[in-house]
Amino acid sequence: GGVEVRDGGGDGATKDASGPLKLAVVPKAVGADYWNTVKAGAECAAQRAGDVTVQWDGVTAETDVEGQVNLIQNFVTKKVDGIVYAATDSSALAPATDKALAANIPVAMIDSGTSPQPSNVPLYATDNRASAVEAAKLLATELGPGNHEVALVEFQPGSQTNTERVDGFKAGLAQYPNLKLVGQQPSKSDVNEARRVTENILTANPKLAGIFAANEPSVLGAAQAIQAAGKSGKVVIIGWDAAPDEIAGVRSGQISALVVQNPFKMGYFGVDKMVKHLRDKAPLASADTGVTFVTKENIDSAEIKAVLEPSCANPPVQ
Amino acid sequence: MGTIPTETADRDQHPTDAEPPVLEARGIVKRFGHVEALRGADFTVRRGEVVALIGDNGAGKSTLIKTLSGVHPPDEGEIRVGGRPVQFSTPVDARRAGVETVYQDLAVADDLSVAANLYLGREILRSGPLGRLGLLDKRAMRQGAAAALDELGVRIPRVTTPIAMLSGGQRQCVAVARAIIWATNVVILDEPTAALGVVQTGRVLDVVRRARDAGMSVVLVSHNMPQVLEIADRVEVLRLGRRAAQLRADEVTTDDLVAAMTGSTSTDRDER
Amino acid sequence: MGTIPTETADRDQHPTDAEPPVLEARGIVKRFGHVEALRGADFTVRRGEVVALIGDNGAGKSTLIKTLSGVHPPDEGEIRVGGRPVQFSTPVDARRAGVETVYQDLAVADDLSVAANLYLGREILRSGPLGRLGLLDKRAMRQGAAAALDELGVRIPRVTTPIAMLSGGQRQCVAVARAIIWATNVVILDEPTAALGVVQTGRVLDVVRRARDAGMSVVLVSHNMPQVLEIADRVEVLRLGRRAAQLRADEVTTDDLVAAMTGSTSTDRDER
Amino acid sequence: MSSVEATAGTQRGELSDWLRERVSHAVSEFTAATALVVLFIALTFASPYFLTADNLFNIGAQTAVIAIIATAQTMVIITKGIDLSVGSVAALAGVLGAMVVRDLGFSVWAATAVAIGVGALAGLLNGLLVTVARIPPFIATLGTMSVGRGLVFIITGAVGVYGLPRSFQLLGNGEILGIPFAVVITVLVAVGVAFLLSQTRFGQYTYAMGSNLEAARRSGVRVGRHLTGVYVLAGVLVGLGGMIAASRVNSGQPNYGISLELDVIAAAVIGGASLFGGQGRIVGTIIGAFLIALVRNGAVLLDISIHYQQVIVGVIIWAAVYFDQYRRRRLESRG
Amino acid sequence: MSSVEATAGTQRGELSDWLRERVSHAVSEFTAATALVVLFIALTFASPYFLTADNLFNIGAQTAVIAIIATAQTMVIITKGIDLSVGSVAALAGVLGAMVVRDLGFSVWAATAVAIGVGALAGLLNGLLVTVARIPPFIATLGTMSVGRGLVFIITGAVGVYGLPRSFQLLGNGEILGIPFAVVITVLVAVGVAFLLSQTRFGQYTYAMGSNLEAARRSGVRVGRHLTGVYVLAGVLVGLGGMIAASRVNSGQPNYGISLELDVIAAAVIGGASLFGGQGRIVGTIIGAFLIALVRNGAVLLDISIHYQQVIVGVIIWAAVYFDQYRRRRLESRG
Ligand SMILES: Nc1ncnc2c1ncn2[C@@H]1O[C@H](COP(=O)(O)OP(=O)(O)OP(=O)(O)O)[C@@H](O)[C@H]1O
Ligand SMILES: Nc1ncnc2c1ncn2[C@@H]1O[C@H](COP(=O)(O)OP(=O)(O)OP(=O)(O)O)[C@@H](O)[C@H]1O
Ligand SMILES: [Mg+2]
Ligand SMILES: [Mg+2]
Repeated sequence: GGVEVRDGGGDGATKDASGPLKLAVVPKAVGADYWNTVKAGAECAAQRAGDVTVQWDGVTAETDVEGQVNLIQNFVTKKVDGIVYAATDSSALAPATDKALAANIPVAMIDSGTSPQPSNVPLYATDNRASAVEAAKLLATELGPGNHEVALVEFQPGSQTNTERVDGFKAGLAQYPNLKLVGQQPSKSDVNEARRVTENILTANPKLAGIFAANEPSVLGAAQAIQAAGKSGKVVIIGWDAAPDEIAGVRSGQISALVVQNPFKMGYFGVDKMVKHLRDKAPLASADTGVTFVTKENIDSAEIKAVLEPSCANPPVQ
Repeated sequence: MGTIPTETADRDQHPTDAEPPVLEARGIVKRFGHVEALRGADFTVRRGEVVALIGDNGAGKSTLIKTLSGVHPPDEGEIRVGGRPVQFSTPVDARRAGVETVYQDLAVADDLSVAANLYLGREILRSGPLGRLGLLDKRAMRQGAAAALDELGVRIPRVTTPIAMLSGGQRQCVAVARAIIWATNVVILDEPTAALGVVQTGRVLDVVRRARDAGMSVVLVSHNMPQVLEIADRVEVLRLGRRAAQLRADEVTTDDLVAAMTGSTSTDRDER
Repeated sequence: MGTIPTETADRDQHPTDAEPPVLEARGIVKRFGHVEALRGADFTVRRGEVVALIGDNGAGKSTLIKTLSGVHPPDEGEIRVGGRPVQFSTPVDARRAGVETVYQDLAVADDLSVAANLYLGREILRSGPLGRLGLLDKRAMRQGAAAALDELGVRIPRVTTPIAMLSGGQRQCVAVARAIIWATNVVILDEPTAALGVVQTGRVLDVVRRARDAGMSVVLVSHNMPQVLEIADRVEVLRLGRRAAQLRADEVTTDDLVAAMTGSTSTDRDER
Repeated sequence: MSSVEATAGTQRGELSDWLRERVSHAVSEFTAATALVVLFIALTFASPYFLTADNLFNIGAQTAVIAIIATAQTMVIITKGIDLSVGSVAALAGVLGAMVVRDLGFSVWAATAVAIGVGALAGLLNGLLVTVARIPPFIATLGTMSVGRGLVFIITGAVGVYGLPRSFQLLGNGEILGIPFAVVITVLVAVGVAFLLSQTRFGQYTYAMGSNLEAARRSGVRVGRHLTGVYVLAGVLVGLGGMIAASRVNSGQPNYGISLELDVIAAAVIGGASLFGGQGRIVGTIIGAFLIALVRNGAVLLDISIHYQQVIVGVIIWAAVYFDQYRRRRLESRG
Repeated sequence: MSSVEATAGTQRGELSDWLRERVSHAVSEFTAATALVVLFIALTFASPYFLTADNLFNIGAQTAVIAIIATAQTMVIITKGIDLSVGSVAALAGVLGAMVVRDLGFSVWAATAVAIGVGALAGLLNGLLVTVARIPPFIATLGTMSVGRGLVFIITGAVGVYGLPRSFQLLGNGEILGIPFAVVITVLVAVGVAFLLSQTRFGQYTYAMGSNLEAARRSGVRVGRHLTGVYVLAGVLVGLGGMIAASRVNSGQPNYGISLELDVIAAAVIGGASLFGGQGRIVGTIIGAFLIALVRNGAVLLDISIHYQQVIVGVIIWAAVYFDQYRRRRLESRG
């Protein structure tokens, strides 16, 4: 009949763009330290390339998948020269990517890709699931032999990143029969909520030995709950992300380890490779931006410092 | 006192009447929790008469009327239409039996037009399949409303005006007109002239007379004794939720009515 | 007709009166958008008299009363209290001047108790610094309310009952009592007995008489002509937003009043 | 009665009656429509990308779901109710619609029927809570909102429903004669509901109940049944909207529609619906929905950040209602 | 007038008057209080960790912010209003309170004053929108909600405010004689507002305005000023609550309080406040807030997932209001 799904396929050929470039860079959501580091990376790359402006815009909640679809579409309408973005949902954003490509706007994904991921769209990211498996290993190592109770503070059930990290952590945990998952509660990415659920988990499980908190607000809230309960250092925290207060927590021993991605590099790569693609016709290819495990021991090493305190003078992008 | 009132206890007081009453309430009891608003109330309406229902504030007049029009199903007792017992469990049942009511707390929908209010619950639908889908024939309703109001001599601005824009007196006129238009048996008016000026009151009373002349029965609740004596054929007095007296209007004075309402006469047998 | 009514146009009609009127409206104009509810209305209340204000539905009675009590500031014209021009821009101003009003659309707060309603806007505060913080002396208000209602002979259940639990008649009694209690100069009653039974009506009229005997002036709006003639000393007639006549109650009949309201007599000079 | 009073409905008055009725309705929508036009023109000048077929189609498709659900909300608001559960119910419908396709191999049409059925059930629940249990609408639907969201998570295990066939995108991303299918559906829904409200007995009763429930009851309207019907119909539209939303993102999202209720209430209110019941029209609601969408679209085109968008939307809500109230007061006093 | 009628307020009646008044108020809270007690006992048996000083203090501290903001909401609801902006305003207050400490070196007390000032300003804005611009409260505060959230993000650049001194935690994590400071503040606020509402002229006017605004106006209440005052006082409490929330997590969170309005409205309504105005008491609201908190706490202790918690909270909202309505109807008809 007359009704059909709009085909997203395009030839992918890019226009000639030797002049000034305007790139849209879209995080999953605005409002976290992590994404601001991405932004810093993107702007650093734009500044180094010269004559490139970055339009930074995003939805306010990672759960607003449809909002992000609309946003990408509006950028396509605006005919930006390239779109660099992190998909809030791999499946949901695939058509949006297709539409951009169909309009001859090249796309680069950062942090989270789409499914399917077109071959001409690169992904600059770390593997959330694999890193979460590592986090479980770290927790097991930290706790040592013997039976231990552990808990998980997730952030937004139903969002894809959350699902990946939770799955990864549980898969990692499965390799350690001496660790028992006794509690799993969401923080809804709200520090107050994270603190509240952690307090209640601690009450319900006085023998709790370790917690994995899966993003920045979750880590901060969990650390505060543990501190308020007078159990700092007694309950091992493995966290994610590297907000200043998290780093301080590692230094003070409250937090045993942090899984730290390299958001600066994601933003930097996204813009840098996109500009090279547009100006020099360089093909776009995916790259793993790597993950670092920050502990009290390695926190002052130069390599970690570069990741934790990225600056455009010395970008951690090698 | 002009006459000794017929006693309430005498239920089968008109066994010889050829025609049964068009509307009759027998031993109605209505409780609101612990308040017994009606305690075995009787009430009779005959064909083509104007009956006034009077009583003190809180005597139960409005409650009785609401049981007669299906708003409050009674807890005990029975209602008869043309001699046959009926069950009025919703206002629709009463309307089906040809009983139309103007309530003391005017029940009109402010945001709807005069015409829509007149036809509320009885909309004219388009003929054919569209009508079966609920499609309104607005034009027919506008014209019908205008004609009906004209005929009744009720003066109202355009029938498309929302009721919210009318004055209190005009709203009252619309409510009365609405009841008169649809009634086939009995029109019940609960204090219809309380807020009306002398002229408007006269007009409502005219409408009442015309309805009676057309063969309908009218029940009028009023606190205005001269008005009651002027228009009613018969007066029924309610006190403390029971019938205290039945009186012929042309045989009593205002003082008799007041005495019957307040229970300061020998009719007062039902004091609790 | 008993007397030729004083004409409205004659503004300085009582230059010889020793005392100026306690409350007087001169040439009041009040517009609601394009509707001119008052078109230069005059109105006079003298000390210790009961004045009835009558007129057809929509004549502007309630609007006039609302300008006299500060609810609607007038667009033109002036209000005088004891001969001195005043500005009533809020109800508080009128109350300060000793003018208390019972509105047609009863203004009571359903969720508050009888006592709280009687004292609304005039709460008794505790003495001392607590009082300056707004602390209520509830006990004093309960007792004051009970005493005042007793004195007026108004029968009401406990003063702590929320108004929502009272019958319409009882609410009306509370509203009237409230006005009478606080008035020092003038009590204005806008159709206070419209919903009341004969007995309750009598009680309100008693209260009106007692207020007059205590030296207060009473303005009574009513559509009940016999009642007007029974209680009023003087009648002012409003038609189409203007004073149509001033009459002495003991010199006129109901028919005169109706004629003045409808404009079917020679007093009808203001027809537009 | 002092000034204007004519004998009712003379033939001569018919046309002017008709006009008056239209004009009085239109007041509610006038402000919103004006704002819409002004914004439209401003954006046309401000951005070369705005007035393009692609962009207008996009705006249409982006607004479709909001417009459909705002239409449902408007019906409920007219009855003096409110439906806070629209977001949860839309998510539930979308997720279940996606699940039956993925797990049971339903066609997209059958899945749409399932989504609509889910919406209808939720609407029935709301309706019964309001009419039978006599819980005020705000509370009844607040409960449904919470319960509905909980159910979505329980059913999905808090994981989005993925792996859908391409055909699932039909409703959300399909086109018909070059027009987004979602837009076509929205137009059909809006016209249908507008017709229902203005031309049928169902509509008449809806306004009557919102205006004076007791009057409607005493006039013989079966208010329980009818009010429940309004909630069910609203639920049907919410279910449809949820399905389109799922289709647009090609997956069932358990987090869909969080705080959607505020957006659609804002659209209805900007368009002239009154939370006090008895007033509101679909055309106004659609205008309101597009006004909000246009702000969002324009903000991206003009490089205004999301944060400023929120400020702007808030100010527009204030302004629309302020001017509407102001005009109403003036109109009323002109009587 | 047929049945009970006594001469008003005889001395003999004083005590029973007092009782009646108390009892009639208490009906609203009875259902909620019963549910609270039942839940409390059930949890005591179900979990050995429930009835411990630590856990009870935790619940107290966790509920403090909700309880304080629900108290503010109750005042507004009594006036027949509603305040949807509480979440945004609390976030704004907390963020600004944190910023003045971090960037300007304010003491925690001065920062609290700033947060309260921010809340008061937002309340003033709401009050003026309602009284001067005559925008209905739902819409006025919906706009403030949107604008407020936008401002929080603009001011913070959407990043949490970190790097605060330890003293910043005083309000949220401090203790006084072993009792959480936040709990002490909550008790003071609740007692203070309850006293204000029941014993002062301000309270009397608040109920009067919610009951019949026009009656209050004609009785000489300066309704514009007074209604604005209620919104300002509510704003003050919201600002305080936002500061405590920030203090509890030792940072200013721009995302704080999203959909907080629904939680606090639920608390007020469960505790017997009526959205139709004129009714509601603080003790009921506090009970409502703790009921919700207890459900959440108990769910974690019993390891019930968040999803079931949402279902349970929804059902409790329905049940509380259903039984309250039911009891009210019975009481009224016994009246
Ligand atoms: N819905 C109700 N719930 C509880 N009590 C009611 C209800 N309706 C009426 N009552 C009570 O029943 C009694 C009779 O009331 P009703 O309204 O029938 O009196 P009435 O004779 O019409 O008085 P009025 O002349 O004042 O209109 C009163 O005590 C009243 O308080
Ligand atoms: N607030 C208002 N807005 C617009 N018009 C009004 C308002 N109040 C009164 N009017 C109009 O002013 C005129 C006078 O009304 P008013 O209420 O003063 O009459 P009234 O003499 O008290 O009548 P009634 O005997 O019916 O109480 C009427 O035409 C009425 O519609
Ligand atoms: Mg009655
Ligand atoms: Mg009047």
